[in-house]
Amino acid sequence: MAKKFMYMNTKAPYGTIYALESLEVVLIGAAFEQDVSLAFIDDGVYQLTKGQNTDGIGMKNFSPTYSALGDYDVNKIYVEKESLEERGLTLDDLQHLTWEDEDEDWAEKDSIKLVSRAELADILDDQDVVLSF
Amino acid sequence: MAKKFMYMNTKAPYGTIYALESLEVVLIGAAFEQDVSLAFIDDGVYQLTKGQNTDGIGMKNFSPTYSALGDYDVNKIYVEKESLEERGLTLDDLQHLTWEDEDEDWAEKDSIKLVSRAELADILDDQDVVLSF
Amino acid sequence: MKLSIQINEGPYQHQAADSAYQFAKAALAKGHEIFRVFFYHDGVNNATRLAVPPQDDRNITQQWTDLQKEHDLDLVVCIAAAQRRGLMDEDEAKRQGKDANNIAEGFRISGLGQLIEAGIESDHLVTFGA
Amino acid sequence: MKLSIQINEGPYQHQAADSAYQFAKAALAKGHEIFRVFFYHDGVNNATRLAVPPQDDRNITQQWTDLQKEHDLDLVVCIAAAQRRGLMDEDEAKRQGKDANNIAEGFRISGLGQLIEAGIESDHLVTFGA
Amino acid sequence: MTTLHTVNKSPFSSSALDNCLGLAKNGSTVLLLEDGVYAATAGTKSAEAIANADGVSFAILGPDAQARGIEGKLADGIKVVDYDGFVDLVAEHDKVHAWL
Amino acid sequence: MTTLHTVNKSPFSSSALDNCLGLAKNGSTVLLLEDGVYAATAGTKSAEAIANADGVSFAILGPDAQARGIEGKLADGIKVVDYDGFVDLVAEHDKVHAWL
Repeated sequence: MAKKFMYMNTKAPYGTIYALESLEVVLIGAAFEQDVSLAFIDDGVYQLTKGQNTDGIGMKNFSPTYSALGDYDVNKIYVEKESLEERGLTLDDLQHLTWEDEDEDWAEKDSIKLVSRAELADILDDQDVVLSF
Repeated sequence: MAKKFMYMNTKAPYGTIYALESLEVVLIGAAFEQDVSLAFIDDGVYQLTKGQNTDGIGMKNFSPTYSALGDYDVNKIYVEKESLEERGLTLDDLQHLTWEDEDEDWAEKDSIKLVSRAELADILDDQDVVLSF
Repeated sequence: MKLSIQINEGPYQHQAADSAYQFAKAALAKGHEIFRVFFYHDGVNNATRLAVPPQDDRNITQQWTDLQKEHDLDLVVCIAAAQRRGLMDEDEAKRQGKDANNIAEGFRISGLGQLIEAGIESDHLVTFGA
Repeated sequence: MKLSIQINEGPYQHQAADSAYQFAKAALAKGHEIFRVFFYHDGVNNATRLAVPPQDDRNITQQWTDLQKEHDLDLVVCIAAAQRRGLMDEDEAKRQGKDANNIAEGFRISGLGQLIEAGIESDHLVTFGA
Repeated sequence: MTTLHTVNKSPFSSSALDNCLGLAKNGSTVLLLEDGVYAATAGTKSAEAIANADGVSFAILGPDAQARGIEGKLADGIKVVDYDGFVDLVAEHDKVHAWL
Repeated sequence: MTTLHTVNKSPFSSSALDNCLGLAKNGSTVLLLEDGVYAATAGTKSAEAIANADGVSFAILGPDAQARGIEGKLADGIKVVDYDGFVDLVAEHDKVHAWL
């Protein structure tokens, strides 16, 4: 039986490597056919900002990879509302991530779900394995 | 002319190595006959707590080294009052660090000075070099 | 129970590596099974055999090597993280044209799939990091 | 002005190593002198020649080695921090009875006194860390 | 499901404990270890937040509190465990969530 | 003496900016870099704290703000510099204090 895997992202991109190496785990993990979710809270919400351009810092811009997650059947992406608001951001500041639902004639659907802290607590409660980054 | 060197300690001991490796710099630096001060703010104040006992965690207890600082003529140790209070601590919870004043017939004097944030700001302002740990 | 352990930080810099070791030792002493210890991020640096800590301090890599021998532990170093940080075994050194290798006895280098597998196969994945 | 730079974190894990490099490059381009770059704490891990980062990513150690060559930089790796973390040159490997060494071209291993000296001799010590 | 949350950062310099308390459900346990143990010091804001976290149990890793010299300063009512007790807590819960 | 303070941590998860603002004297400059740049995002508590820090100047490292996709969201009145400007700021002050 598939386990519920939650990737919990709490850190900003570039300042530390956790965001990038978390994404590497998610991509590898997608091949294992488990029930995968990603959560972004605290500074983790910064990972999803639009318009990242790393030309000036000499580091690799890995933000385009998030838009490929849908192709890997990773489409449950939870962003905590409180974390976003505290940072002066809205959903419009984040990338628009989508996936195509095979069961509904490949209809394009949003991958990101904005959830309250209380809703996220319930989602977390339901997981079998939490990977923290 | 001697420069004023300030070692600024902001991190707790054991959780990370910064406190221990800061102390290693201070001991080596003492041989250079500069004007040395140490400041402890934020979680850095935890470095000076009394009664540290690392037997249970398998790490080296380096807290006795602080009491040797006086012998190295390191006797300006500033602890920020606000940081200490926020953590529910008082000077009594810290080691009693002393030094012997050659100019006053080796009178034993306190090395730790409890200073307010405003006082510490003035002390910092006066430094030539700040080493951050 | 069947446990796996993930270690995300290097030796000495963070206590995470020490906590993981103490936890692993206690779990084994209580008769629990450790399916795998997975070293990720800077955690791969725990696997170097070139460290020479002060004589009055613990040798973190040696502790793992000894525990591995005693309990036949599966100590896996993530290859992607290891390549970035300069940890390699003999085979990898050959493949990459490097003139030296530095991995300690008892550790093996493998892919991230080993972490996912540990999550699937174990009752609990316990993570130590910063 | 005469600058020295202190780097406290390892490559890739923290941006500190990258920021320090970008800063050093800009300072040199503006004609400033860099008296010394001192690698401390996990910063010593920047000096490994065994890293093999992904081809589309920067090679942080190589960047320092190249900058060292071009500007005859003094790149000093703290010996106490390096011993704990498994960074060593050929001499140190011999002394410690180790069968390999891993330090990259352009770096030298020396004591903490070099950091204090950098603080004394430089107009500014700029620290990059976590 | 029941969760064992682990927090290894000081609440004074990191958001880890806040994140944990914001998302821990009733019936879960929070284990404070490494620099996380400072959160249980009597008379602090974090100790108050812990006391007010209804329905969540707290434990602290004794060896880490002793290393830091604060085992005599802990707020009342927090269970102290050693590494054996840490292992038992893992076994007693359905999963472990490390708040890094 | 004049000090250039550098802050490279997010104000939402670290105490580094608070430490810095608590101890920075009038006439000093704070440079936000790496994850420290988030502090200058308009509409946040940290941006308010920055606006209220009378007598202290602020600068932000542009390349770090661009990398993080927030250069269009910065609060008004903060000077944006590149690495060249960072070097100039170091030269213009008597010392550099890194808040780690």
